[in-house]
Parts: sequence; C-alpha cells; structure tokens
Amino acid sequence: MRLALDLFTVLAVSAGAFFFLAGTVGLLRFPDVLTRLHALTKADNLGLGLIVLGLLPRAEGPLAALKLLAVWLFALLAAATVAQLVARVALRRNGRSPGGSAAG
Amino acid sequence: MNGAWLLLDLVLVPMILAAALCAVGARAQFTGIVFYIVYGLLLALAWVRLGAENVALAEAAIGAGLTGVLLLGALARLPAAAPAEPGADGSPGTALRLAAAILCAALALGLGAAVLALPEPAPGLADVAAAHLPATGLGNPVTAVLLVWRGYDTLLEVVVLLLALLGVWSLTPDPLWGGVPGPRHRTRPEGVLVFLGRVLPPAGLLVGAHVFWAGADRPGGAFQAGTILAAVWLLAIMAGLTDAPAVRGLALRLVLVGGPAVFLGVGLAGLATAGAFLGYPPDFVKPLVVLVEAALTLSIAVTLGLLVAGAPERPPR
Amino acid sequence: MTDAATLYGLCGAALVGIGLYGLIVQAPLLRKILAFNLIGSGVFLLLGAIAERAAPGRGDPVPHALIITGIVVALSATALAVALLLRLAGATGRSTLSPEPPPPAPGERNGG
Amino acid sequence: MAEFLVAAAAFLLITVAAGLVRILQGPTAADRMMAAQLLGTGGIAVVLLLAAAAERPAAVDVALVLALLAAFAAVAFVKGATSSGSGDPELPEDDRG
Repeated sequence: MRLALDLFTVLAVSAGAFFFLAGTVGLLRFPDVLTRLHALTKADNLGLGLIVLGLLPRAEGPLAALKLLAVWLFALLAAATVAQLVARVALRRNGRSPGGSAAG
Repeated sequence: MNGAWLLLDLVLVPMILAAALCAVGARAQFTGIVFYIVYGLLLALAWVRLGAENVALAEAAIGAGLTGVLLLGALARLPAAAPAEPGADGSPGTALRLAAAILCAALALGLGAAVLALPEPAPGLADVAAAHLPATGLGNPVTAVLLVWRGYDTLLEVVVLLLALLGVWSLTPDPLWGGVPGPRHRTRPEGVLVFLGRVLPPAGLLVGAHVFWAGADRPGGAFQAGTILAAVWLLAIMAGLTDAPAVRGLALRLVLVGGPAVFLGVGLAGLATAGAFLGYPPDFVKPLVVLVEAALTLSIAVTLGLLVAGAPERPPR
Repeated sequence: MTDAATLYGLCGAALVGIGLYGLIVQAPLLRKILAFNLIGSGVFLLLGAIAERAAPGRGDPVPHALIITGIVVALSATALAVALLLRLAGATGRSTLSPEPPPPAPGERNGG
Repeated sequence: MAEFLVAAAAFLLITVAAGLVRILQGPTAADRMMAAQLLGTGGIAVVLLLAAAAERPAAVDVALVLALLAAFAAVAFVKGATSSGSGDPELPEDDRG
C-alpha cells in the first residue's frame, strides 16, 4: 500500500513538473503576449494541480488535505482572473502602441 | 546535508541574487519592481528552506501582497521618467560607480567573512527560550518571544507603525486634511475585478483567522494575520466594492490605537498582578497573549492597509 | 542544515552589497527605496543564518522574532518613503533628487 | 521519498527560473507580469513540495498565503495600466491612456 501510494506521488509530481516545463517553454518560445498567456495559465495550473494531487496521500489528515486543495483553488482563481485582466491590458496596448512597455 | 537539498540551494541562492541585481539594475523601473516582487517570493522560499515558517509567512504576506500593490501604485502615479543618459539625471559617473562598487564589494566580503567566522555553535538564546516555553502555555516560541519576553520591543514596534502612519498623513495637503486616501476605484459591475473582490476577502478573513489562531502554538501570529487582512481589504477597495475611510473618523482612530492600548493596558495591569510592567500573571499567560494578539491583529491590519493606501487625496465626505 | 545556513548567510552578505550599490548609484528615488529594502532583507538573512547556527534544525526564536518585527517595520518605512516621494513628485514634477529643472513632460497622473 | 520531492522542487525552480529571462526581455509590461505570475505559481508548488519533504506541515500555510495573494500584484498592475490609474480594463471609458 505504502509503495503504491509513493509510486502515485512520484508519478503525479513528475507529471506536474512536466506541465510546468511545458508552460515555461511556452512562455519563452510562443510569439506574442496572448499565446504566451495561454501557455502559462493552462500549463502551470495543471502542473500545480497534479503536484497537489500527488501530495494528497502524504497529508496528515482530512484537514491538511483540504488545505492542499484550497491552495490549488486559490491559485486557479488567481490565474484565471489575472489572465483575463492582463489579456485585456495587452489587447489595448497592442491596439495603441505596439511594444509599449511602460506601465501607467 | 544531502544532494537534493544542496541542488535546491544552489538554484535558489543564485536566483535570489539575480532577482536582486535586476531589481536595482533593470533599465525600466517597472521591470525593476516586477523583479522585486519575484525577489520577495524567492525570499519566502528561502525562509521555508531554512525552516523559519514564522518568517516565511510574514515575507509571503508582505512580499506577495502589500509590497507589489505599494510599489506598482507608486510607479503609476509618478511622472513618466525621462529616459536620460547617465549623469543627466543626477546619477553618478563611471569613477564614482567604480568607487561605490569597490566599497560595496568590500562590505559584502566583510559580512561574508563574519558569517564564515561564526563560532559553531553560535551563541544564542534558543535553549533559554525552550526552557521557559512551558511556563507560558504557548507552543510557538516565536510568539512567546514577541509577546512575553520581548514585550517592550513589540509594543514599541506597533507604536512605530502608528508613527509611520502619522508621517504619511502629515504629507496631506492642507485642504484635504482628514480626507480619504487614494482615488475612488471604478470597476465594471459583475466584471472580473468585482468577482475577485467578492471572493477573496472572505477567504482572506478565513486564512487570516487561521494564521492568527494557529500563531499561539504553531507558526503564525498577529503580524502575519494582520498583513493578510490588510491585503484583502485593499483588494476590496481596488475592486470598488468599498471605499477607503476618511482618516478623520473617530471609529477608525479608535481601531488604530486599540491594539497598542490593549497591549499597554495588559502591561500596566501586569504591574499589579505579576509585579512587573508587561508581566503576565502565571496562570493567565496564554489567554492574555491571545487577547493582546487579537487586538493587535485588527490594529495592524488597518494600520498597514492605510499605510499602503497613502496620504489622503480627496476631501473628507 | 548548518551548511545551508552559511550559504544563505553569504547570500545575505551579497544582498547587502548589491543593495548599498543600488542605493548609491541609482538616481530615481523609487529605485533607492527598492535598494534600501534589499539591504534590509540581506540583514534579515544574516540574522537567519545566525539563528540557524545557534540552534541547528529548529532555529533560535529570538532572531526570528526580530526578523518578523523588522519585515513589518521595513514595510511601514517603505510606505512612508513612497508617500514622501509622491509628495515630492507632486510638488516638483521630479522623482529624483537632482538639482536640474523638471523634465518637460510631467506625467498626466500627477496628483498631489 | 523526501529526496525525490526536494529534487522535484529544485527541478521546478530551474524551470520557472527561465521566467526571469522573460521578465528581463519583456517586451511588454503584460509579458513581465505574466512571467512573475508563473514564478508565483511555481513558488507555491516548491513550498508544497518542501513542506512534504521536510514534514513541516506549517509550511503549507505559507503556500496558502502565497496562493491567496497571488493575484494582488497583477491587480495593482492592471489598475495602474488604466488611464485614470483607478479604473478597470474591462470598462470602455478606460480605453485610453
């Protein structure tokens, strides 16, 4: 049992790390802001989700497991809303002054 | 120390240094601030790595929450910096830069040598603290240090926070005295910002209460909880769901001084009940510490929130 | 753990150097505020290294308490510095301490 | 097992460190902010892994706080990017600046 759970942890954490890698590659290689946004929010939240999933069997009790899930939920919420808002800003910047990089 | 931990350290430390270098050296100020936000996150990781969860919580709440809002808000309000060549805007020439670099390198090397020269084990108060911890009924030695053994320090610290806030308020232009800090934020009704502003503050209250309550026995405490509450309060303001209060309000001022006042009151009561200023009667240490922390959490949250909100910009309503 | 403490202590020493350099050579005041914070956090890491050296594995709570106090005070000092900077910019249109006249185009959002 | 978790944390850190390059290069402010967001999510994962590896459950609270406040810097950024500094990129009247 212990071995099976450990194996599960290793697999899920490795898969999560792979998605982070994919997200970073997207961030570095994709051609423009919006595609990079896409790569990031999809990949890194799936990555965090898999890592949380992998760590669940090691949680000390139901409360600790709930806390792990809450971490993932908060991160998902942040990523989804931030992606939406930043995309909005990026679209406007693109329409007006291409490549403008100053804030405010 | 085994290999995996060493690998982690050898990645994390250069990242911290790179983020720090870029924070002060990046060409655009905005880029520097983003690096500084990342730097705060990496520091929180470093404190987790060193097993100092109490410190990591404070760094996470301040670095991830308040600092970013404070600095990005300031940059948005500053006049656009004219990109001038070095020297034209008062920045020093090459000779001075070189001299400064030599001086700073010498200082860093000296400090580094001091770290290497630390005796093993270094003198410390950990054993004294651990020996006296059972007498307090608290489980978190850092909370015990903050509120029981070094009560003077902590009391004066919350007074310093208040003084800083007075300093910020004193920069108010005369006609706006006692007014409302920051602009009135407008948002699209039912938009993403409003959604975030509705969901996160209740969650923040929950997490803040958890961190405060855990603080007696596990890592956490008044400062960390107060910072979290301040951050979600600012978010609600930025989402346009509520407005910052006029700083002349009596209720607001009572909340601001409430924490230090309760701390001082319990401290003075200690003269009668425990024979010393800031002493606690032996059987009531934990309840009194929790009472002081509760009052402090609220005051710290409001003080930090208003510090970040800045000097009043609108006349009092 | 002890070796790690040394490593992070050395990192703190380097951060103090980086911060001081930025404080001296950077003209924009917001940059100076950032640099000052780097010095502060470098000192905190030095204290953290001492805490770990004093009690390997569990950490000395006294320096940890000092660091927490320091982090919160550093934030309030930063907020005060930012407020001063915004007031300076509002009054003069400049965000440096240079004696030169303000740049021709002060920003539009220059409330004060 | 602890060894594996720490190694995974180090791998993640190396991965998101590449995000630092994106912050440096930009080219737009939105790119920089998103790269910082990636570092934030990666940092949360690293904290969770270290908490599990060192068996220090209190560190999970640090991840909780980081996740709760993960959106804050970006919200301040989009606020500052609107014409008034206090608007909402979703509002049509802020479509200038």
